[in-house]
Amino acid sequence: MARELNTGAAINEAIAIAMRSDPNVILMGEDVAGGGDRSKEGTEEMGGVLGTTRGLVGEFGMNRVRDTPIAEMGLIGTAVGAAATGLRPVAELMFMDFLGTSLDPLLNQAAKLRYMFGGKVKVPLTVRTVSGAGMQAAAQHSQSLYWMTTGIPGLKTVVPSSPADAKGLLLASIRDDDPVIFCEPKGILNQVGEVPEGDYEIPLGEANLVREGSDVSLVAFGATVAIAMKAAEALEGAGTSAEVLDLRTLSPLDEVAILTSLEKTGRMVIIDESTPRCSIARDIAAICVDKGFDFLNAPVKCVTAPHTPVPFSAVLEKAFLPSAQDVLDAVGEMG
Amino acid sequence: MARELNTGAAINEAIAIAMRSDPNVILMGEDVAGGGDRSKEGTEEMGGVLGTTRGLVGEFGMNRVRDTPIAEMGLIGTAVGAAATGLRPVAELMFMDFLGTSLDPLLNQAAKLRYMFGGKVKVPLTVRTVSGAGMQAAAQHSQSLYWMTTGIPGLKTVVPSSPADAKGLLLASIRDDDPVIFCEPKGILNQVGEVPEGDYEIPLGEANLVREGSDVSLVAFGATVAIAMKAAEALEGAGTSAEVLDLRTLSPLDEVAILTSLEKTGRMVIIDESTPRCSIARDIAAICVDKGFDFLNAPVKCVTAPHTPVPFSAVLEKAFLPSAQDVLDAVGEMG
Amino acid sequence: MGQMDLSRETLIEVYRKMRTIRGFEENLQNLVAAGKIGGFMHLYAGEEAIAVGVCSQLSDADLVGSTHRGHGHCIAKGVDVKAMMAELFGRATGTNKGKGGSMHIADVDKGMLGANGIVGGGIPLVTGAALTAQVLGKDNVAVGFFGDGATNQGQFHESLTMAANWKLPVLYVCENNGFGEFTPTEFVVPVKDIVERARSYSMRAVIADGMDFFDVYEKAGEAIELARKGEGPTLLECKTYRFYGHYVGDPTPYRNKEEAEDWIQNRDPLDIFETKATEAGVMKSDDFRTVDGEVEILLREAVEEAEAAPMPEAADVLTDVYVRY
Amino acid sequence: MGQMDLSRETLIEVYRKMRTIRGFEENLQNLVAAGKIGGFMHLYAGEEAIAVGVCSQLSDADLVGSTHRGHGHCIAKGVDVKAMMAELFGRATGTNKGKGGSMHIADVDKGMLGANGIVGGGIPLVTGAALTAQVLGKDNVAVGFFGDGATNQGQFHESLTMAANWKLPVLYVCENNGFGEFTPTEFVVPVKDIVERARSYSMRAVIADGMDFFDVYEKAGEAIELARKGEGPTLLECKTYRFYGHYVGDPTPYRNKEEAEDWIQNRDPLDIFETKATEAGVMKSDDFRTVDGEVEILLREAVEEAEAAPMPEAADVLTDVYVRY
Ligand SMILES: Cc1ncc(C[n+]2csc(CCOP(=O)(O)OP(=O)(O)O)c2C)c(N)n1
Ligand SMILES: Cc1ncc(C[n+]2csc(CCOP(=O)(O)OP(=O)(O)O)c2C)c(N)n1
Ligand SMILES: [Mg+2]
Ligand SMILES: [Mg+2]
Repeated sequence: MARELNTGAAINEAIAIAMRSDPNVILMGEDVAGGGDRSKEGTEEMGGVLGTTRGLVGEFGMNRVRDTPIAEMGLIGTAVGAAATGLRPVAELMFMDFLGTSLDPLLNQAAKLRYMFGGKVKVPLTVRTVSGAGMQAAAQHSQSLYWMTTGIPGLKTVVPSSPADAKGLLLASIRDDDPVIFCEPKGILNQVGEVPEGDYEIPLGEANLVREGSDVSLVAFGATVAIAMKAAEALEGAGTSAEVLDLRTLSPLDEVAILTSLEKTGRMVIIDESTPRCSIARDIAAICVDKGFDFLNAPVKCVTAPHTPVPFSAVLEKAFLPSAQDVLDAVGEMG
Repeated sequence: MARELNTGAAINEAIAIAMRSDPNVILMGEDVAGGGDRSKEGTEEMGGVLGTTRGLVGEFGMNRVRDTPIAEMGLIGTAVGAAATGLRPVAELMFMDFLGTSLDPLLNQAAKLRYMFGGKVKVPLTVRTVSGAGMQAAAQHSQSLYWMTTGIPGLKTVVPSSPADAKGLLLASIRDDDPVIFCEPKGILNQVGEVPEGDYEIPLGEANLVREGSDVSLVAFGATVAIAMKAAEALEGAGTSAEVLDLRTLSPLDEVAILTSLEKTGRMVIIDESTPRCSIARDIAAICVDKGFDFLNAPVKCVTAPHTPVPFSAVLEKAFLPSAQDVLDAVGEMG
Repeated sequence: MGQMDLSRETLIEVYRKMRTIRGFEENLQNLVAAGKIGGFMHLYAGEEAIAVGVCSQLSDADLVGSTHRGHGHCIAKGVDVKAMMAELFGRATGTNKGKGGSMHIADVDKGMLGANGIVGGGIPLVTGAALTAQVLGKDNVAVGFFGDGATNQGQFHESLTMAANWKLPVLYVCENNGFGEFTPTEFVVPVKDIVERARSYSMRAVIADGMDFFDVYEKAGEAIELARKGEGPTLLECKTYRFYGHYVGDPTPYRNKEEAEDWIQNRDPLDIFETKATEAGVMKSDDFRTVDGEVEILLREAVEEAEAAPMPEAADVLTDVYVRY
Repeated sequence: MGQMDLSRETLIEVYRKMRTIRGFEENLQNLVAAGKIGGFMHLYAGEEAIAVGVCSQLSDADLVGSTHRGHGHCIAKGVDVKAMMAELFGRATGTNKGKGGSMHIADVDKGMLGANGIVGGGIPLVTGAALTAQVLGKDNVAVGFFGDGATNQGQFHESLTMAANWKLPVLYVCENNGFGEFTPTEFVVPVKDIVERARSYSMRAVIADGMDFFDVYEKAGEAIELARKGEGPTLLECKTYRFYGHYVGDPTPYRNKEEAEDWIQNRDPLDIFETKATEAGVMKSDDFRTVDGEVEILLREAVEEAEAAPMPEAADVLTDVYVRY
């Protein structure tokens, strides 16, 4: 019987495999080893605030699994420096909202060193970070800021949608020679699914056609893939054949897959749990109205959260997040 | 004869007027007073690294014009706290690239306090910052990151295109009760133009139709307005009537003006000196292909910089920045 | 200040605040475990003497900035307990209309600038509040609470630098509870006492016993007075311990069981307060038990009323972003 | 270390480096004024003894991070002067193929991790370089140069905290030149000596006379040795002065004329070096004048060759962003 894991466990496994296969891979972040009694290395540790990295300090020791101070600028900046000088660090930014306290080393160093130095350095850094809403974690712990890292030339941004994808994409990210922001959406962290054993990579920059269809393309990524699938089923019931494309990587973006799907269906909805302005959803819609203009049979619709911070109350958070119903409404509006 | 000022002087005048008319307005930033001998208040000061705030400490004194340490997180965060408790600070972030070292108080505090507190506080903060390329200031001093602030719900973002607009928009920004990021594009800082005397505001959220036309809409803002005007003239020579819309404010965005122009011409080029992914240009193109679908007679074209950091060499920087020729090419490609 | 200069009435109110905080947190521990309240929840139990020791010397005009562990500061600053509970239940009647929750609970009318989900994020905010007071020539002060872990944040360093340069009327209160999440302070903070860090700003610094209301009261009082007189900021380090884990549900495998037991059994700030106030002959056992009963009723009502209160309307998600749209 | 333990050959090379830096900057002052070179340009003249005093004890495997005022560190670390000049002229033959310019000039093969346009931005980078050495068990060290103003940055505070916790093999060199842009250090840095700030990290700290090569050499040498031996980081404060303004074109109205004159006339690091090396009888006047002549020729050639070198192709704007596209 196929083995099932949740996304957190799949990520843990990917890190372990990467660390076993390359001594230059290290893990660093706040509580990634997990506090506790340092004399008993590897015991009793928590392994990150959500437990994702539990057990890794036991196998790899405190030289390669490092708890940092609560100092994101220093933590990420140090990881950038380490990446530029021979290590392949996996740095955990506990929540993506903490880009606020860690942006500079990503925006002004990691993303630019290679270019500024005329190609003479590489920064093989992976920043793992939890994104998204859905846990009532409110405005400062629920943002989907992958649009922000996607907008920065020199960074790559990956958002998996399932445990198996998380594992393969993370392995590819760690081994990529460019800085990668690897998002772990709250909406999929506890999702359980079949995860292949062993070492495998899913290439960055290639979208995954998770469902074929002919009438409308639903473009999704991360936690919105499940929403798209749910909407596609409902649409099928109503006689509309929906195709679902999982982007997997936001930068580099698989424009070919997007345009191929658009050519096939002529209609597109992009589902993105972030806020709308300068979002991935709008970025893709703009590509469609430029390069895919001749394919368009209807308005391109963006289903996103509203232009507001993320509210706390369950009622409000539900209203904030995009839903399958929102997708159906968007398809309906297309005429 | 009408009085002419450059943009820097117009901004200086706006700050002085705002400070005279409201004792709660203060100015703070690195070297905004300008170093020098504190015993001779108001003398010999430099007034900001580009001289924009020269002389203000002389009129308003060191209680209201404050040099801060080189500590953007503290400087902007303190300004947010001051704004939430009764002042109306004008904080200078020397270059917009320094969002890297100042994002948190903007992203997680200024933008969200009002919402998180259920509407019970306001943050009337203005952050003035120099954006854009064109001075060979290279990758860390040339970014046009207004897409980043536009993407954050709760912040407003303003980008003037002329000295007169800079003055009126800055006065409106300072008096606005929400946090405003006020960009001062390098490309217009030394531009000279007629500037009305006295106190006037240009409302936020309203675009300015700077040239009427019927065949194609050129949407621009900040330093790209001049590019659009140049392209419009060239197009006129070739028998194409171009309309030029200056957005003035990126958030809130004047969608009505954009869609009205698109309805009129059926064709649109958006000119944006930032990089393409998740840019203002693409944001607007997405709005067009959703709400303006029925008006579209051609692909919507985005003329932006490439997806790269900003290079140093003059040759490369020129290749990086959008030009009037790029606009003509885009119009040509539309067919 | 002699510790028993405080009147019986004052001490009763002090105890009421501490007891309310403790009871509030105990209720939450259960409500979260029962799945009635969602979100991330960090409890203040064990640290009551600090919030109350400091805030009992502040007026509504004095501004306080807090942390992710903010309920205690809110209650100590006089925020309505029922509205707080309603907030945690995500109700429209909450302090923040249900939009904030535990990590953003706030009431600016009471001078409470909010809990803060960003470690260190409240520090520049109170520095700014102090700047407002200084620019406008008012005599109110600002107080920033934060943990030992937060002192590693750049925002701490930059804010204290500014406050020192400008001699701002602000009190920085570090609640050193020995841990940042699961990591012991000594693994990540490279000084023995946090007060050492004040040297980087030539700032006045004092250590207080964070489990002893009277010690905190006295030392905070001096600092607040100096700040009001324009003598600049102080860093006050209060040694303390959190009685629960980092968040509700934290199994705390990382902490030494005996050490935890010792703090909880022998250094409970409520017990210490009761002993001292009783020994000084100012309060009697009955006084305490009366307050205990009153607080219990208040909190029971708070929970019942919160549960019965209306949820926000879904449409409210769109309001309160901007003042002017 | 006795200062004259260094051989004549070594001292000649030291002087050559210092003279090259000075000449390089004097050339730039003119070239920028003449409009031949664009961009923001910050000159290192006056601070030569620091870069050379430190870097002359480093190998190519030791990594250096620099600032916006980075030419001196590059030259001291052995970066090719002609390629540097070509870079400033924006040529394809430059160290960075014309993509970086003055604020990003770099040569990782020489262990130079780049000038840095972000004040404080280089500090975490070198901390990371030291982490690499420690994780891999290598004995190389990292050195971060930064100004007095940069010590107010959160990145300084956070990086030093990490280095202290982990005892990283790194030397932090603060070039205290009395100003951050136009603002005197004492207006914005709330400590008398920057070394005070090391207490916040329980870090070893030493003050050196930044105008005296021998003092810097000795104190940096000790710190580097300790770092190599695994004894952790040092903060070395070098008192210095910049002979030109903050940037080329800065009229420096903010600085005290007499004070500036005094530094420039009486405390020139090249003069001090010449006096000491001559008095010790190790070098002769001729040695100096010979080097002066050689450096002048080198720099003249550097400028000529840079002016003659090809510009990058416009298409190059698109390359070198990613390793894999
Ligand atoms: C900028 C930031 N980094 C990390 C976190 C995650 N986090 C929340 S509380 C906490 C520990 C804070 O420790 P301390 O400052 O000592 O406060 P305590 O919880 O002990 O009261 C951390 C790391 C956060 N909320 N914000
Ligand atoms: C993060 C950041 N803030 C501000 C600036 C603008 N700036 C460039 S150099 C400088 C002064 C730096 O002072 P100091 O660290 O003392 O170095 P010095 O110039 O004196 O060598 C400033 C404020 C910058 N480049 N980066
Ligand atoms: Mg703590
Ligand atoms: Mg300096």
